[in-house]
Order: sequence, then C-alpha cells, then structure tokens
Amino acid sequence: MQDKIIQKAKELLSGGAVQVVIGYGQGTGDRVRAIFIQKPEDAGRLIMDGRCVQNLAGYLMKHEVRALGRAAIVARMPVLRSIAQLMYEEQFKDSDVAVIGISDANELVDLPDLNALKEYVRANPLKLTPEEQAEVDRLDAMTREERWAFWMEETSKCIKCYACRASCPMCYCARCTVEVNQPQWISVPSHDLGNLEWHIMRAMHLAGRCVNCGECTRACPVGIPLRLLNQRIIADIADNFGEEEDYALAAFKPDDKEDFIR
Amino acid sequence: MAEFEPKIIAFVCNWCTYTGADLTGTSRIKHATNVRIIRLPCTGRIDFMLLMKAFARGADGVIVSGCHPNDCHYTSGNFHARRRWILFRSLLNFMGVDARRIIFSWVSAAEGAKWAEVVNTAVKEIRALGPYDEYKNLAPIRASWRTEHAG
Amino acid sequence: MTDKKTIKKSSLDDLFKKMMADGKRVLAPVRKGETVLFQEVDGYSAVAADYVQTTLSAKEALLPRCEEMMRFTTAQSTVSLEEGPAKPSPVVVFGVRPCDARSIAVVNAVYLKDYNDALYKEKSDSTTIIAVSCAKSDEYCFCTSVGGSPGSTEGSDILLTLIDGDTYLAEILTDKGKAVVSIAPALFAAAGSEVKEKHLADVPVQFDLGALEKKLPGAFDGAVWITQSLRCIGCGTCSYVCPACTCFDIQDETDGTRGMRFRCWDSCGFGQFTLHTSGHNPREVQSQRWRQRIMHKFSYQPDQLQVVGCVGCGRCSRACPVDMNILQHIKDIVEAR
Amino acid sequence: MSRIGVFVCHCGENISATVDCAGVAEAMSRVPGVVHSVDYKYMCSDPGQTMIKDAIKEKKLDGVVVSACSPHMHEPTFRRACAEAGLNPYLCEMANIREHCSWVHEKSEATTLKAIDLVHKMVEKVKKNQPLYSIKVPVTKTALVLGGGIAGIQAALDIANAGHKVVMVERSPSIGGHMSQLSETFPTLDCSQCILTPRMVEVAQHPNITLYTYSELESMDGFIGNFKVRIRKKARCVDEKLCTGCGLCTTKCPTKKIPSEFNEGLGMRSAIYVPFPQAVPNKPVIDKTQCTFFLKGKCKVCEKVCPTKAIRYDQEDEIIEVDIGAIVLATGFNVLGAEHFPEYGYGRYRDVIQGLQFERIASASGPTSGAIRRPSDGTEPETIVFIACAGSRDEAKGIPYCSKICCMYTAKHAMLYKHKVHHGKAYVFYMDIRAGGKMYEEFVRRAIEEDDVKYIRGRVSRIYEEDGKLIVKGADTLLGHQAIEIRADMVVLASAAVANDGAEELAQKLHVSYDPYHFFAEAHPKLRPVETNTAGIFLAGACQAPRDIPETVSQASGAASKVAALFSQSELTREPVIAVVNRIAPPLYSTCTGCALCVPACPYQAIEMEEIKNRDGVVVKRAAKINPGLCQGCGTCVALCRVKAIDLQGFSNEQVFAELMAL
Amino acid sequence: MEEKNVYQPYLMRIASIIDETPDVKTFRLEFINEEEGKQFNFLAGQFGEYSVFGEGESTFCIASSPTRDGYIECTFRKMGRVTKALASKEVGDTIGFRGPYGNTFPIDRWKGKSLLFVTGGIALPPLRCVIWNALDTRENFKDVTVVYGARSVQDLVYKHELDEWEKRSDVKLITTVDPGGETKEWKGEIGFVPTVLEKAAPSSADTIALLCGPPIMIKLTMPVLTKLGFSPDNIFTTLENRMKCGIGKCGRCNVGKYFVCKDGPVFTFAQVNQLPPEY
Repeated sequence: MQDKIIQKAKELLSGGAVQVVIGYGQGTGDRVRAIFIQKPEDAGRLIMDGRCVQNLAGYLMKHEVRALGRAAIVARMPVLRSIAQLMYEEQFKDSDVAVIGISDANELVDLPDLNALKEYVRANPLKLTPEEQAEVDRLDAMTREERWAFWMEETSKCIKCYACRASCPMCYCARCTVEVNQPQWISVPSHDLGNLEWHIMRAMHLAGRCVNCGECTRACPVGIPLRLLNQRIIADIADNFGEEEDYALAAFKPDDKEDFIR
Repeated sequence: MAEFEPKIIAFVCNWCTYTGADLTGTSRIKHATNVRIIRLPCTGRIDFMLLMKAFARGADGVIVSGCHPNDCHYTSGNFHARRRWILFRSLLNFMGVDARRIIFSWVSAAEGAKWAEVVNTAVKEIRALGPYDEYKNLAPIRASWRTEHAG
Repeated sequence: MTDKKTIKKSSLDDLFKKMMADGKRVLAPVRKGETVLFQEVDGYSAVAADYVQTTLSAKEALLPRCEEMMRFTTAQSTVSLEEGPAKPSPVVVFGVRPCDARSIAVVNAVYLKDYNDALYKEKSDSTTIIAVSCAKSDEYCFCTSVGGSPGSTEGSDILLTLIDGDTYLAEILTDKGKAVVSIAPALFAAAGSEVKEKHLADVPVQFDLGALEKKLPGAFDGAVWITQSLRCIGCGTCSYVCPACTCFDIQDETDGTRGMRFRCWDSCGFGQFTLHTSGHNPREVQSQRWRQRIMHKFSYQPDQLQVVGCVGCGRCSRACPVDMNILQHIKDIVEAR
Repeated sequence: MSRIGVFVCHCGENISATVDCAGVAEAMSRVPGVVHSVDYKYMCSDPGQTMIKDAIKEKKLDGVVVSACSPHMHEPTFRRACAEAGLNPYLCEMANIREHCSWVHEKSEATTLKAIDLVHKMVEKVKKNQPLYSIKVPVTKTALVLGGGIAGIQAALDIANAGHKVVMVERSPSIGGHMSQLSETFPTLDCSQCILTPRMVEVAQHPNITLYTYSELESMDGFIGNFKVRIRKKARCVDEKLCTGCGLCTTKCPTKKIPSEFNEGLGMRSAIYVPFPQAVPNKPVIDKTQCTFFLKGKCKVCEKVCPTKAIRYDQEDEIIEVDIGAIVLATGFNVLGAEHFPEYGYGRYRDVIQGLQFERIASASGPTSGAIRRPSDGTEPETIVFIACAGSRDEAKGIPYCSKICCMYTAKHAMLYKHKVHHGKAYVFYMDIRAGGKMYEEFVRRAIEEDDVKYIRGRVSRIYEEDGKLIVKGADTLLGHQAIEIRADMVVLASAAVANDGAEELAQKLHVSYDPYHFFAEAHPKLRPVETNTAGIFLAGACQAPRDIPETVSQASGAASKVAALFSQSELTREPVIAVVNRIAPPLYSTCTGCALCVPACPYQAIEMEEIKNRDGVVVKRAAKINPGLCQGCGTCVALCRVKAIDLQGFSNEQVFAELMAL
Repeated sequence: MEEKNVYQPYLMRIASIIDETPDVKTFRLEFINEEEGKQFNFLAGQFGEYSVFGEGESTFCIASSPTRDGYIECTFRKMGRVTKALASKEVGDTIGFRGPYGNTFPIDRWKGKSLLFVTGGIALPPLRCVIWNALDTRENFKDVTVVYGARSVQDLVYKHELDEWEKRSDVKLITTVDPGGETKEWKGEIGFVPTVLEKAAPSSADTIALLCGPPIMIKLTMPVLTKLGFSPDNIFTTLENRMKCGIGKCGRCNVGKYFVCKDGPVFTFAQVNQLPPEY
C-alpha cells in the first residue's frame, strides 16, 4: 500500500501534474505527522499505516500550502468526504487538487478527477459504525440530568484553544462566529457558558457538513469527546432526512417530521 | 409563597403567529402575561443561537412559532426552520439541555385562540419545570452576582 | 541556606488535610481519562501517580483561563465600578514539576515589570508551590537545554524528591514553604545526607541556548519558518498548555446594566490575535505566527526581560494535534547553517 | 442611535385601562439613550403625530419608539410622520402594547411590567436601527385575473378599461362562473344570463384582455410588480383558431349521457361539449375521461364531421409563461356536497336538490326550459320545502359561519316557484332571516306576504320518502317546538357556500394566507379588505368569503382600482427589508467565506456568487451577493450564514440581539 | 495598602462632542473624580485605552495637548464594536479611560528647532497633540509647518482648528485634498500629500519632521523627506498595532522585540527601519 502511494506520488511530482503531495510521514517517536513532499526523490518519506488518520483536507485550504502550487493529497475515506463537501461549498475547483485515494478496505482507489471523487463518496454514504452508534446510544440512554452532568464535566475542561476548530477541514470560515462581535453571539471567555455555547454552536454549524473524521476529538488537548455531538447529528440527519442531499439544512421535505411542533 | 412566574421569550414570524397574536388581542382572549414576543419576518430567520442566547439571558422557556407548513409567506422559510429545529432540539437534548423548555408551534394568522392556548400551556408547563437556573447560572455574571446578592 | 527535611509519602494525606484545615485550597494533579489536570482535591488519594507531565500546567492557579478583572454597573449616564473579585483564598499547588515552577519567573517578568499586575500579584502571593522532582522524562522534555533541571528548585516553595519508595526529601526553599512545614511540623523529619541528584530523571542537553539566542535576531526572514509551520493549523493549544505563555485577551460581558470584564487566555497562534479592525493583519499567515512564538520565547524575552520564555516542559509538543515538536524545530534552527 | 424618543399611546382607554401608560413613559425615561418619553391619549391622531414630529425636531431625536397598537396597524402611519419630520422612517419602531398586552391581560402590575419590557426591547432595537431607503422596482403593467366568474369578469374589464393588459385564466371551458347558472337574481328578479352574457362577450373581445379558459395556474414566482406566472393551458383537443363553434361535433358525438356540470347533473352533455350555449369562448372541448376515442382508441366521429378539421386528439397541455405585475384572485366558491346531508336524503332521494340545481330547473336555459319539474318523474311539484342553513351555521358540519346568500336566494326560489306554480305550496325552514341589503328585506317580505310562502322557524330533523312523497319532519320553534310534518314533492337545500376546490393549494402557490375554511384571507378585515398579505395580490368575490353579486362586483371593482393604482406608477417602492451580504474594506472585502450554502436555501433564487476582484483586477475571493429585486426578506439565509456575513435590513442581527438582551 | 488594579479605568464624563466627519468624532473628557484629574499627567504622543462598559476597550492617542489642563480629548473613527458604541454616547455620558501609556515625542529636546508636521486623514490626532503643545509654547520653536491632506474636504478633521491655524501668522498650514475630493469653495491644494510636500519644499535645516498617515502615504512621503534632506533619526512617527492591555502584558502589539504600547508608539524612522515589518 505504502509503496503504491510512494509510486503514485513520484509519478505525480515528476510528471509535473502536482507541485506538492500532502501525506503522512514520520513524526516524534511513534507518531506520524503531515508532510509536504515537493520533490519526487522525497516521496519515499511517505508512510501509510494504521496511524495515518489525521484529516489532511484542511491543508488544502491553507494559504501557505496553496502557495506551493497544485497539490495531491493522500486521502482516506474521511478526507475524500471532506474534499467532496469542500467542493460542494465551492472552496476549490477540480483543477486545484489531485487525490491519492485509499478505500476503507485499504486499497488504492483510482480517482482521476474530483468528479470521480464525488461519485465515489456518493456511492459510500456516511454511516456511523456500530461502535460509534453504541456510544451515542449510551449517552442517549442516560437521563437528561446525567447527560447534562456528563457534558458539564467534559466542557468544564475546555480551555477554548480552538484546536477542534483549527483541526477541522470544515472550519475554514474567514471569521468564525465566535470572533463576530457585533453582536457578540458566543461568549468568548472560557467559562461554563462560553464553553457550552461554543460547542453547541460548532456542532450546529457542522450539521450536515461534518464527515465524522474525528479530528476534533483527537486534537482536543483535554480529551473532550466532541465528535459525539457531531455523530448525534449525523445519525439524526440519516434518520430524519435521508442521505440524498449535499447539505441537509439548505433543503427540506414538505413532510419532514414535526411531531414536536404544536 | 408566590407562584413562580417564568420568563418566556417567543420568537415568531411576522405573517402568521405575530398576526395571530394580534388577533388574540382583537378578540380580547385573555392569557398569561409571561411571554415577550420578538417579531421576525419568518421562522427561517430564527437563528438557533437566538434560542441559546435567550436561555443565557435568563429565559425559563422559549416559544418558537410560525406559519403552518405550506403557508409560509416566503414559501419555504418554515420548512428550513423545521429542519434546523429537528437537529437543534436533538442536539440540545443530547447535551442535557432541557429541550422541553423550547416550545415549537405553528400558529396561523387566523388562530388567535390557539396562540392564547400556546401561551397558557407554555406558562403552565414551564412553571411546572421551575426556573432554569441550571443554565442561567452558567454565566459568571449571573451566578456570582446572584449569589452575592442573595447572601 | 535551604532547609532540608524528609516526609513520608504516607504522611502527605495528613499534610493535605492539615493545610486544608488551615484554610488553604489544595490543587493537585488528578487523572481524567487520558489527561492529568490540576484540580482541587480533598486528600492525597486523589492525586494521580505515574505521569511524566500534567496535560495543562499549573499556571491556571495564578492565571486562570478566564479571570474577572473588574465589575461595573451602568445607569442612564453614569457608571459605577464595583469591588473586583473577592481576594483569592490561599492555595497550595502540589505536584508541580520543577520546570513549571521555573516558569513562574517568566510570568513574574511579564506581569510584575513596569506595571504591577495586582490581579496576578495577589494570586501569586497567596499561592504556595510544592513541586515534585522528575524521576521520569520522555522524548519531549528538554528542561536542561533551557537552564532548568529535573530537580531545579527555582520557583518552588518546597521541592519534594522521592529518595526511596516511601520517603520524599523536602527542600524548604522559602518562607511560604516554611509556613507549610509549620502547619504540620510533626510530619517532617530532619533529612540525612541524602542527595536528590541520583533520583532524578536523566534529561540530556539537546541544544546550545546561547547559540540559539545569538542566531535568532538574524533569522527573522528565513524560509525555515514556512517549512516548519506548513503543518501548523493555528490552534492555541501550544500557548494554552504552556506554563510560560502569558498573552491574554480582554472581554466584557453584561447582563443589561451589570457587567464584568474578563481576562482570557489568548494565543499568538490565532490569526485574530493581531488583526486590526481595519482588516490589516501584521501577522497574516501562520508561518509569521510560528516565528513570533519562537522569537518571543527565545529572543525577545531574553533580550527585553532577561528570561527565557520556555522552560522545556515539552507540553506544547505533546499536545500539538499535528506534532509540531518545538525541541526538534529549535534544534533544526540551531544546527542550520 | 442614542437620542431616542418614546411615545406611549393610551389608545383612548384601550391601552390605559389595563396598562399604566404614564408609568411606562416614566420607566422609559430612565433608559440610557432615551431623551424624551411621553404618554398621550391618541398617538395616531393629528395632535399625537404632531407631538412626535415636534419632538424629533426639538430634541434632535435619532430614533423613535411608538408604543401603541400592532405595527400591522399603524407602523406606516408613524413612519410617515417621522419622515415628515425629517427622520428616516426606518428609525421608527412600534412596540405593540395593545394587541399583545392591554387587550389580552387584566389590569395589573404584571401587565404594566410586560408593557415596559415590550417598549424597552424596541428602544434597544431602535438604537441599532440604520437609516434605510426604499427600493425601486419596475412594474409590469399586466394583471392576472384568476377566475372567470362575475368577480373576475368585472375586475378584468375595469383594469382593461383603465388601459392595462389583463390575462384572465379560467379553469373550466367557459367563463361565466356560478352566475351564468342562475336563473333570476334577487332582489330585482332580472335574468342572470341577460345581464352577464354581454360582459362575457366584452371580455372575449376586449383588446386588452387575453383569455385562457380550460387553464390553470401552474406556478408563481417573483413579487409585486414582477411576478412570473406559468399557466397550464389544458389540451382542449380542438384547434381554437380553426373551430367556428358550429356545434356539429357535439350533436354527432355518440357519447351523450354525461351529467352536465353546468346543469348540476340535471341534464346531459356529450363527450365533446360546450358547457352551455352562451359559453365564451364558444368552442368545444373533449372530455378525455369520457371520450370513446381516448377510452377505447377508436371513434373519431367528431374529427370526421368537423367542417374545419379543428379536432386535435394529440394536443398536449401547453405551459404559457407570462410576466405579471399584479394578481386578482377571483376563484369563487362552491356549495357543500351531497355527502354532508345524510339526514336530508340528499343524493339518495332524487327530489332532494340543492339551490344551484333549483336555479337550473328554474332557468329558461335549463334542462326543463324553466318549468318547475321534479327530477325524479318530471311532474310538477305541488309542495316544495326549502331548507335554509343547510350546513351553514352548523358547528357539527364544521361550518360555523353564515353563507350569507341563502336567505335571499331561498326567498327568490320560493317566489319563482310560486310565480310558475300558482297553486303550489312553498315552505321555508329557517333559523333567522338575514336580509341586510338594499331592497332585501322588502324582497323577503314580498315572498311571505304577496306570494304566500310559509316561513317556519325551525330545523328539519329528518326527511324520508313515503308513497312518492318526501316526508319532512321538523319543529317550529316559534310555536314551542311543535312538531311539524310536511308531505312535500320536492326539497331544496340552501346548502352552505364553501371554499372552492383547490383553494388551499392555490393559496400556497401564491403565498397568500387563508382562513380555517380555506377562504383567502384579506390583509385587514376592515381597512384592507381586497388586499392579501402578499403585496400585489388582491381579492375579489366569494373566494374570500360568501358574497352576493352586488358585493362581489363592487369588491372586484375595488380590487381593479387597487391594480390600476399600482399600475399608475412605472416604478414601485418596496420596503427595504431585504438581506445584504456585507462588503468591507480590503484585504477581507467581505466576511463572507464563500461557502455558497445559502444559495440553495433561498426560496427566491435571489443569491448568487460573485467574484470579488482587487484593485489590479485579480479575483481575490468569491462571495455571496443578493439580488435586491428578488430578495423578499425572509432571512432564511441569515440564520444559515455561519460567519454572519449576511444580515437582514430591518431585522438585523444587532437589532434582534439588542431586543433579546433587553428582556 | 491595597494596590490599584492597573486595568481599572478612570471614569470620565463626556464634556463635549464634535462631529469631525460623518464617522469621526472628537470627545472632550473630564475626570469624574476631580482628585484623579488633578494628579493626572501625560506627555505628547501618549495614548490610552478608552472603555465603553459592556462593550470593551479601544486604543487611541490623547489628541489634546498636555499644555491644556483639566481634560483630555480623543478623536476616533467608527470602526469596530467599541468605537461604534463610543460614537453613540452623548454629552454627559460616562466612559472609562486608562492611561497615559507609551513613550512620548521628545519635545523637550527640540527646543530651538523648526517643526514640520506631515499627515493625512485620521492620522492628524496624534500630531495635533504635538502641534498644540508647540503652539502653546511657541517661543521654544522656530518655524512650525503643517502639511495635512485628506481624501476629500469632508474627510478633513479639526476643520475649526485648521481655520484657526490658517489665520495665525506663526504657523504655516498647507492643506490638500485628493483630486476629485475638492468642493467649489475649497481654497487649499489639490493633490496627494507627497506631491504637495515636494512642491512646498520646506527646509530640513535644524528641523524635526513628524510624519503620520496611512501606510501608502508614508511609503511615498519618505523619499520626499529624504530628498529634502531629513535624516531618518529626525523623522518621527507613531505606530499602531492591535492592543488590549496597553502596558506590555497582553502580548499582541509587538513589532519584533518592541512593544508598541510600552516601547512606542513614538519611533524615529531610524528605529522603524530596523524593525521587522510587523505593523
């Protein structure tokens, strides 16, 4: 697998199809980290194994990475999904990015262009794994008071470092809502209200857009299981609206559920 | 001891519920005084963050109301709003926020009596739930000031 | 002359209880899932064992993530400023690593120079640091490279070093340290001839600090900042976990007529940090912010405050979601020709 | 905004009876930014408005809150007053302390406190108001009239005669509506067709009117002055240009036993048919559900006989797109169907009929050529029982309202019967006689006194057949509920007028509101009776509520004059309550991040993405842009925008937030 | 003795308001606590943090001269949350002020010299402080020349004072507006500040230049000043960066190793030239 990726990266770079390949390389100790290969001869530094889970798609939006030229990106399923969503959100054109796609079955997927990527993503709709669903269900099974206590405990650790935001490919807004101060929608200080508002807001703003890559949870320095919030919404969207829309909140069905409306 | 008087903030659309509430008035249908209406053009305009902020601001309950499905003055604002609420409600509930305190309803311009009923029911239900101090006190400004004044 | 005593591990719970009885809040590292955080404890049993470094530093005792600066009440055309937050109650922070204790010097240099920051000073005066020497280290630690050591006493009021399975050597370093001993003198015994050094972790020196400080002023325009920070995503984790990072933001919140002004942690990693209202941003891209972080700690602060803004605790590298390893990057800068 | 004036209205005693108005004004005077706060008996009166204008000038107010009735009532009044005093009208807001407070609460401290809150939140809102300027949009001077009954005809003619183009759309093959079915009209008893037919012809021939019959509204987009409508012209299967209306096809058509809609099932028509002889246009239409060719694939008799070869079996529905400036809704009403009257045996006994059927029987052009005959056996009825309020004013039938026309036409029916069958006996069961109208009461009295119609106040409980007679059992409430039994030959039900089929669906297409009975809702029951809540759409006739002909005609003329007034300007000023995507100084240009997710959410397709270029012409970013002509100001995009780059003028984030924070 | 909270502002009453342009205002502020007012001192070039309670703080210079006792003045443009809130304040309202902060123009060292002020748009306020300081101690200086430009006549601030300087014989005032920004009544120059300055060609002999303006103006004016013979250490300016604390603690306004708030805002171009481009 790794060899195939290296081979592909070499081809892309030496053929001039791309100027940079974004992939995974050796990090501190047994960590892997994002690397940016600009010469074919460096492609051998690319790694692909079970540790390579960081969602690299966000780098496609980063000014200094874009400045390097056309990029190819090593992309597992969540990255592919992110790219598809970012394309839907008009964040880049077909010509900006090439993908070295890797299927969930750990096979290289041939995705010659981003349309192929979109098709591929559409053919593999987002679903929670049974384990993920079980964790969501575990919280659902609690009483409301227990859930409140659970989240208050978790969010009380939040230091508002915004690693969740920075690590999320979907959080590319030029100015995040929390930085909009006229009016000040979200309480900035990292007190209980500020933390809770931040996480509710973020989850809602990711509704219908989150690809369940889990980067927020991995990035959080204090270990808040943030992705649970997104997973709850992903499940809600699947249950209530189906999967056909690109963005569930910009669409509707006349017969959407309304048993809660009087 | 005096009965707890909940503070309820209502976000309503201009064309249906606001006008419906006008009809409640023209019809002189008496109801509880606890609700303060904020008029918006459409339920589609109602940002979920407004609902959050209402609680932070000290509301014990929130009413969100607009045109019945298919009746939206703007064709589909209420449909968009409904989707947003489905997710928002579920998220709040998942986080342990008391979603019972947000009352969603459709009240048309002709349903003056229904508006009075929505208000009265909301007041009754929120009163039974008690003050929403759990949320209000998240903000230090409320929590610490309150306790100091109480002490 | 440092006063040396010993205290049994088994006596620490007693010590905690006595300190609490004396009206002190005791903060100590507590394990929460995969993190170790300083929290208020009610006894020694809650204290986490077996960790190299806490996830967040102990700075929050002195510099909360969100701190009330003042409060006010507004009326039609008048404003009255009210008494600020209540005086901080005395706090003992237990289990601080020597590197963290050294960071207090950095915070002092920023907050007590020129303008005396009374909010900080009050907290600092009422806080006693009981540090514990490091018996373990990991690949992220580099305290010795920035002038510290696993057994450094700088900044601590008491430094404990485990000299056998059950006994700590207690170096009583300051009056605040003595005051702790005086609360429970019976728990402390006179120390023998034990030296702590052989019980400390081995943290090799990794780079030449002097060479770095010499090199940085001329390195401002180098390409290294871009290459190093390409993967940096611009979160504030490094600053927030850093014991020596002191930058803050000021935020007002009101509840109609009553309001509070808060000091909140802020980070030079954020694009908004330096953004002018006009939209102009002196540090527009991440590489410039990364440069600021390194320059500030290793060049500007040594130059202006005569203190290195980094204590080598390695937290930023451990916590970084994208594995920005400060030690590695600094070594690269020092070694680059 | 920081020099706010607050004006608290007592509304006579409407507000001051339960709210301490002076207290409200006093409380507001203590709010930061309020420099003037007064209360007055009638703020909307001339002296009241003058108070506001004077204060604006004297105190240099930069914001005004009028605390009075609903903004739906007087917002335009007070905004105009502000504008006259030189203050931008959009710096004036109303706090609704009447409909939302004084009228719905008892006098109490809580009521006044609520009023204070309501005013205070508007004060905080107005501080964040920005001067706005109304938007000019061009007006397409073509009106769409939906419905070709007397309401539509009158409105269309009035508009056309004012010199404007009219497109009339009628669902059935001919215009004329219910009025064309009537025999004579109350209270003058002139022949309905005689007065209607000339107008129908005038419509067909008017150079300003384009008529689409057998057509329906498919969809509507746009807004006042600029609607785009799509009309489905259903396939007649007849080339109207070639057809001369000779009628040969209808006579030769082998399928003839189809109950005629025009005759309310009392007569028959063929599969290719003209609904009635005076139909406009006088062109047949093939009923595909009945035509042998369409059902069995062969026949084509009409094609063979047509002298001009005008039959087109393969004709398809046509969609016609028209730009329209205003719409008059004149879709009329219907009568409550048979299934609602099991107790009267309607639908079971052939001689129990409803009013419209009686009209056909009494009509000279009807199936009996105007002779009163029983549908069952064609004999002349000796006794007829007329039952008023059949369904109307009956909560159990879901129709609590009065159908308004029944009292009068029942009297007319009885009178017509008596005029034609002099020896016949006519009984009318009624609840109340409602004869408000010029010459109406006299008309009813004539029926009773001159024509000897027996009026019995009471309800009919049951009707059953016995020996060829209809036994009508009822009670006379004026005689102490004395049981009454009448052996009748015929029973005529004045069945309730209800909203037309498809009214709800149509209202939804047009975004107009409707009442619980699916009658279209007027913008204001008293002051704006011909307008809907959607600007540019007006109401005429019984689609709004049951109406008789004179009322319908006058309302249709009213609607037409509204349209004419609208068309008298070449440009229209629109409320600037629209969404705007911010544009700011470089290097950001806009806080819009260009995610384009607002684009699909807009119900009006008003949002598109715009490339923003820097000074050198290089595209630096893409940002959403809202077409102010298309945007209607719903704000759905505003709530969706994560970065808050879109804001809604008049209901901006800052304004709404300030309102909320004041509570 | 309890230490004063350095972040606690003085309460100031707005004594008067001047609308300079549609979005620029000048406030005159008086100390509500007169004792504080008596003890308050500042020097030309210093700045402060102005509070609207509940909205936050905003940084701008003290625009009045230290030679005028009993009040301070500030001039600001409606830009962000705080300045918008400030702009909605009325005479008599209370705001907060912390300061004075930062270094100063070394006016004492300029005794006997000529002063040349070159400035544009909303950058006049920091120099206005120095101008009045110089005019109030006129005997200490030789020639005083002010070159001030704005995009249009409407954008000129301190119009009443410009008129006053115009009339004075001891100050030479040259005002200019960008082409197209003039009105029929406009009697000043038409053209950009560097061009106008070059034409006026003031002497650099024994002269201190004070240059404040938008980046593009500075960039184009520096060569002119150099041509006129000014050396960088005789040209002074003020820098602006985003600030929160104003006292060197919050960490965001640094340009290289210097904090604009503590080590600035006044710099000579000799210093500025040594600084990294972080402003």
